[in-house]
Amino acid sequence: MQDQQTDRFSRRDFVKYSGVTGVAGVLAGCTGSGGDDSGAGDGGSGESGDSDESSGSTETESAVDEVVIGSNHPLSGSLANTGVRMDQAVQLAVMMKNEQGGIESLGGAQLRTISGDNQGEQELGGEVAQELIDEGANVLTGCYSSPVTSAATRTAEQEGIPLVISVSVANSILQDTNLNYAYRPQPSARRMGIDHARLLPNIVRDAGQEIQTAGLFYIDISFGQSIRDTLREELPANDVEIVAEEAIGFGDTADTQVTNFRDADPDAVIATSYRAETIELLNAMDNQDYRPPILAGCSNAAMNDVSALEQMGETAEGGFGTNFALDPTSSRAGDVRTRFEEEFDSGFDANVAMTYASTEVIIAAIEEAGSADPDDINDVLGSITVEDHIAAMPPITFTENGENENSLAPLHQVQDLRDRVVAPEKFAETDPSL
Amino acid sequence: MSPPLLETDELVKTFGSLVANDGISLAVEGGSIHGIMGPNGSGKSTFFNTVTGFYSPDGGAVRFDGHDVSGKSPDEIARHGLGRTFQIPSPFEDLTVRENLLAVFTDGIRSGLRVREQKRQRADELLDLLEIDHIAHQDAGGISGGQEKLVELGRILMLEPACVLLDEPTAGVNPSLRNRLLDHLVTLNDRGTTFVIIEHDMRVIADICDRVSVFDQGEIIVEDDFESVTNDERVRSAYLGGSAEHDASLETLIADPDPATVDGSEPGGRPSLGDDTATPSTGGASELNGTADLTSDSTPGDTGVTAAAGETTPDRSVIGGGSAVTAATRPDHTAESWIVGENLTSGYGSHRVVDNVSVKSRDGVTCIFGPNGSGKSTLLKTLAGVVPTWDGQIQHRDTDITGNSPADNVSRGITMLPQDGGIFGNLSVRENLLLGGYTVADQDVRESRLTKVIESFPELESKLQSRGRSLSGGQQMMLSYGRAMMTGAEVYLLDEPSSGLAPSLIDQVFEMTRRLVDSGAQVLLIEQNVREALRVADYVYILAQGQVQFEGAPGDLSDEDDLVSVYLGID
Amino acid sequence: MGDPLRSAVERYARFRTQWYGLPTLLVVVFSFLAVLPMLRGVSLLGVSPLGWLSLNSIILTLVWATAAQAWNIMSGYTGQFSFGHAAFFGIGAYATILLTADFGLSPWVGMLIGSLLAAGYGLLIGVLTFRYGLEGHYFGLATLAFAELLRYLFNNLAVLGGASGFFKPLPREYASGPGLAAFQFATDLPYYYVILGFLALVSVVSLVINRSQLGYYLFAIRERETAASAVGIPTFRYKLLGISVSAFFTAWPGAFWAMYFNTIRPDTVFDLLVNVEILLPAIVGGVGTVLGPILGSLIAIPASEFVRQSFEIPGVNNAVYGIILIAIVLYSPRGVVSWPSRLVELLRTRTALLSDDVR
Amino acid sequence: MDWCFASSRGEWIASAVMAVPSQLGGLDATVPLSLPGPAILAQYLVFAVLLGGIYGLVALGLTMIFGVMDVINFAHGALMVVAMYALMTASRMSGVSPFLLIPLAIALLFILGVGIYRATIAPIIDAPQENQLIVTFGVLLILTSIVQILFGSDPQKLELGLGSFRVAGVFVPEGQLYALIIAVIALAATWLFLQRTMVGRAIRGTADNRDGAQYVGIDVPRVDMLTFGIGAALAGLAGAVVPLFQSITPSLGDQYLINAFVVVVLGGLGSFPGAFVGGLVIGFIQVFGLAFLEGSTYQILIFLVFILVLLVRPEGLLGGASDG
Repeated sequence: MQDQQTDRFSRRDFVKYSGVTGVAGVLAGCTGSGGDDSGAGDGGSGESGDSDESSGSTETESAVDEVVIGSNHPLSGSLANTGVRMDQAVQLAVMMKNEQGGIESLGGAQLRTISGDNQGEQELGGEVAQELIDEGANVLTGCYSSPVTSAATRTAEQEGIPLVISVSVANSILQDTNLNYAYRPQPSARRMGIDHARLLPNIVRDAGQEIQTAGLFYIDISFGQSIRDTLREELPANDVEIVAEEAIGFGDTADTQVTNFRDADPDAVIATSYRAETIELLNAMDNQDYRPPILAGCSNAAMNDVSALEQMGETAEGGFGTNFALDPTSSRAGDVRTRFEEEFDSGFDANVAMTYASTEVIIAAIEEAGSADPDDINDVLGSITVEDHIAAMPPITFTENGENENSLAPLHQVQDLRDRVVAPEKFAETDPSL
Repeated sequence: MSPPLLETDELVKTFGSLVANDGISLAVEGGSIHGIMGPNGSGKSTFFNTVTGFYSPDGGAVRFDGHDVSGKSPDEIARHGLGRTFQIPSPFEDLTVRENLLAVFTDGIRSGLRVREQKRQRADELLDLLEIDHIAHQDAGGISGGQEKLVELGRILMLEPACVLLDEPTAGVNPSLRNRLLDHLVTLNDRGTTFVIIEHDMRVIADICDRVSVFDQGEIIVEDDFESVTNDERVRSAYLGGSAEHDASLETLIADPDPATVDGSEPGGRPSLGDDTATPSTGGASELNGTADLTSDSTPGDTGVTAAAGETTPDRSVIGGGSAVTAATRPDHTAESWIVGENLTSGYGSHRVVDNVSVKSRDGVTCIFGPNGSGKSTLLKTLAGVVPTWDGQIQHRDTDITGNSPADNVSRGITMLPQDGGIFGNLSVRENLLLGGYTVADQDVRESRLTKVIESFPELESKLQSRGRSLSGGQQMMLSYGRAMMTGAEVYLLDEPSSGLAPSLIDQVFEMTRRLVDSGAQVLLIEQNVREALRVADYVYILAQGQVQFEGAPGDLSDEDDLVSVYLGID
Repeated sequence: MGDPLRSAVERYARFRTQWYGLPTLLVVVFSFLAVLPMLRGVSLLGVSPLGWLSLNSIILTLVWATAAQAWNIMSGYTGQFSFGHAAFFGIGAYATILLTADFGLSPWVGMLIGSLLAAGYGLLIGVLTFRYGLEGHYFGLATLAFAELLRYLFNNLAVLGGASGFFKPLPREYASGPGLAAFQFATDLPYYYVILGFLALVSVVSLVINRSQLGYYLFAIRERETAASAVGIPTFRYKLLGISVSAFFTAWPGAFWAMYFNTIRPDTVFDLLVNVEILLPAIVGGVGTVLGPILGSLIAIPASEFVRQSFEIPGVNNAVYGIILIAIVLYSPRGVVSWPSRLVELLRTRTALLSDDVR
Repeated sequence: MDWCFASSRGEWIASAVMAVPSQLGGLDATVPLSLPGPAILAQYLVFAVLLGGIYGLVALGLTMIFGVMDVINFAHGALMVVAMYALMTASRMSGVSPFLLIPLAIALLFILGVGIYRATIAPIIDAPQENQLIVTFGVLLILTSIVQILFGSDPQKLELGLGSFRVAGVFVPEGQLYALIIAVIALAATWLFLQRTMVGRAIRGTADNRDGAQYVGIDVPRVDMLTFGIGAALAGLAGAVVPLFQSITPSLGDQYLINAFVVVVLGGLGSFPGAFVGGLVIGFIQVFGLAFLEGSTYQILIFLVFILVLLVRPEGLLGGASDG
């Protein structure tokens, strides 16, 4: 792993400092994409590639020896903590595939990851995608923050390189557009809201308890608002009335919001926020000696992250969460988790799991295509059904607009400060305790 | 008789408790040149600012060309044809001289993007007329002070105003340029432009003004033609200082020491105030006691001076007494000069303000006279280290202090009192005084000095906890003196301490100055109140256009008319 | 060795003072920009010196150059330092995309309406702040507040898209397909020339103002407002004109941003940092000059890009960028445009010293 | 300024701008506006005071630098972040209670502040204000990046096991309470320092009249350096108390920075009591705005108040109390 990274950077540095565009990477990309429209957006790459014949010729001959996956995640900036681990998930999936002998249909061709840092900036989403393509990526994954992902889809579309979104919840990325090269295995914000509004009341009521009212706690940005909007529609449809809505901004404490919940006294408090704000919520609950009968998170990574759960402590215990998750019924999923924790010494949370699963989709598509050609891979992605993946969802298959037809956000519960899937039954690893 | 072109009716402008213009009624005939004279702080510039809309009047009205323009914005008034210039020239520095003229708003609201040909022609004509066409393409930020005045005049003429108010148009302008400027004014006046001119230079008033109004303390005290005005004693008192007797010649003022009050304090050694280690009870303190003695010795008339302004008789004896102290030391000009500036040149930006000037402090009071803009303040600031020295050398007790920071110089015992006093308005009086002793490391020394300063200025004692800016003008001046004394300096650089003060307070200022001398310090003093200043002066420099025009004992200026001619510029 | 350089520099200094100096330089700069996308591919001895510059990054360079150029018309020319131009940028972005998405208007019409709205908002800000005599830091903070106000307004109003903002509609929904009419293109190169066109237009406006009667009024206000009003310039009115014109054109790069990227949100177009990104090129290049914002942008953004690409540790680029920024401001407070004249000075003093030595 | 005049103008603006929030209220359909019980109201009050106190503390250093040197220090928030992480790291490594390490953070930040002043501000103290602003922005970039690289962007929490006091049904979180107490002590100490020591007086004198200061022998550049150092140290103090009640991230400083700007202007530039008054105003708007308005609408209110104060009383609520 370490070697691989050094190699990656040193080659890239050569690119930077010598000023030779793309060098070998570009050529790999050209051959890979059949050279049809790679030149469109980038007038320079061809010529400079030609001028560097030695590396060019070797790459051309060995093109099928290697398939390159470009990982476009925030490795710095405020989203870096998750972004770095997502990038590591891509690397792990590739590593494990290579250990198993590479791509069979390509005679054991090795996979290689190249990573780019989009810093969570919209301006860099397309930029980094382009760089990865220039460096030879045959297929892309990324990008976590929705505006960044959205910018990356544009570049992918222009360059004709498939992009399998690792994590990015905004509905509109795929739904309001007409993209041919973008796929999203994970449930969208809307899907997650729907699943949550259905699964949570069901499981509570099955256990003979009441859930008639709910309070929403959301981070007041796009992500929080879109889940909030879905829950506003879907919770009443499942006979749960929303009696309080509390927004939180970055860097705020949640004291007032918790007082408001105390005042409104809902049966459930559903939090849609990032890790820091969720920790603030539970901290404020502790401080005000308040714990709603049901505490839940919708698309809340903090409820799936061991270290966050440990920070939140007892108050989080018994809380529910809806998020894409690792399939607890699959032993392979457990292995991957262990391997990840060993390899990178960091937490394997839902975002990481989903990224891993997305990379599995990519690998399956390459395998099925038997080609490193982006268009071949893209054709396969359009019709693929990936059954063997580690996410807690049915086989992944894409609709016309690139959404996963069977995307699912299972419900899990925090038990002994670990997240355990409790619904739907197919993926449940344990019974809910209420 | 046609109505006046510009007319003010009981115009009042106040700033807080200060009444800057107290019911000014002035009428300016169309086609005339009207002069305004008056000492500093008499409300001349405020009057201009109120008339031209920069201040909104607190009472009264301004009529121009038959319209009431009071309360209108400056640009509206300018467009009405009532233009003005500023005392401190304010060219548009990043524009060229020609562009300065083109920036004038001539075409009304219709003025679009194109600079009209007519306007360019007019600008070129004016550049020609004012003989500044050779610098037309230079940035206005880099031209000389005199040229700035011309540019400013040209700029306002672009408006083709019916009337222009000129605020000290010749201050800081060299003689040849000044004469040209005056010629231009006359030419323009012949072509129909009315001028109102604030001017200190009597020659300007004499040469070109049809009528003269003299301001004093926010009121017009005299209005007449030049001859009558200059012969009016009220004007002389207002102008040269109110407390002198009308018929007292300079000789009497200078060489009439009253031996009775000489009390034997001998300045010469380093004063105790400057000596950080000296304890208050040792010999050095006797000099300060001398000050205290002087206060206690003074007859009841002393308080009369403070209270009753302009009462000449009791006042003279005390002032006379004061000058007597210094007069005793006067013959001894061979004594050491603690601060010596040699061939100093300095200025601001690219402006040379002080030009190769050599000055020395001497025992007693060394006065620096000169018209506005002659470089007096800049010279003191250069000595103090506030304005960097471009060329030349400053020495303090044989140590080269050229390039020292003001803070260094204060630590060495050189303190400057800026013209506005420089007090800290938001800090209490006590804190102001304590900060005066900022460079004194020993708290005890500081405290004992504080006690003495408060003794010297008993009026401040009840105000110790008040904010500096809540004090009256006179008290503020006391405070700045007191604060300066707290530094324990041996050289004081005083920049017009009496400016802006009521005449009743001016005596106090000289008394305070004298106390500094009594405590053994050498004082360099800039003064406008020439008569008053001469009473305390031991040596005199007269500056004009940044150069020393005269230097010598005050006795050498034996004839008042001589003095007036040099100082006020009448040939 | 110094002599040929010196005479060249002196010749340049003379050239700069001619009336055609600046327009000629602008033509040179724009010619360079016109061929820049191609230059990236040119290689010398197997090395292409500009190869690392991506099309995306030079598009962004021009976006910020255009915004800075517009900012400069107000803050550079009239001296009213705005720290809230993101307001106008965001209004341009939102109006364009919102009117296209919800009303099916052409984005060009949307951009125009957005520009007018921005000018109107600028006018409102100006009327309030100038009437109350705000200046310096206070004016800057007020403009910042007006920008932040919009950020939270858009974030909280569902009709304005809320925090999720808007997605760019597909070209076929309101036009025949991608192309100039749709303000959307299949590739990046046309986008580059659109924003280059914007920059050229705004620069011409800036140049015209700079050389015009209007420019003199604005400069006079900047140099000394009291003196400006003393020569009859209605300063209030012209400051309002300055802020409106500036706001109007700041909306353009905003509109471009909306059509270039797929999506806009309050926290992307009204962000605090957008305010900085708008004024930064002008400060780096030289406030109050026509060339400054362009040169500043051409230096600051590619420098940032170069730094980003060159460092292995994610995030170090921001630190290095900060250092570059500080260095430029510390050592060249009048911006990059002042370098030639500073070189002239330097050479002159050096020559003077040398000749002194000879004597 | 004439107060009647000011307030009548203020009303006019208020009526003009209030049109916007009333429309917002119209959209606020999901949460009916009913007045909560007294215990809840008291709880809001407590939070408003706690929050306001912390905002006041955060603004202290900013207002000082602003008041004395007329420099807007954009790096203020970043300096806070440096202190947060310094405190966290020192506490974790040494195992010493973070309360005892606060002086360390202050000292560190003082040194950092002096360094920043000498390297970046001193050379351009006479340059146009915007240049100083850009320079401090550069410092912000550098500091934030370094913290991010060293510590990552994961939120981190100092495990102190602090709970809350319960007084008559009202909860007072210990962390915030201690932060407030420290804030008040800091205010008092700084105030005493400025009022009672010669250096403090010199700083105030310089803020009051930079020219006057040099005439009494105050080394103005030195005072500037000291002021920047103390301003940074106060940022350090503010940063050091934040981990007592909140999880920290490298970008947390940015959130506090904007609020601090608002607080400084509300309270009056350079006014210490003003900083706390401004802080309380913002604290109240935020807490009660969150309680009664939808989403983050309260932010709009904050900026409206901010603009209003700028227009009718730019010297701030407590700044420049004029005698006229």
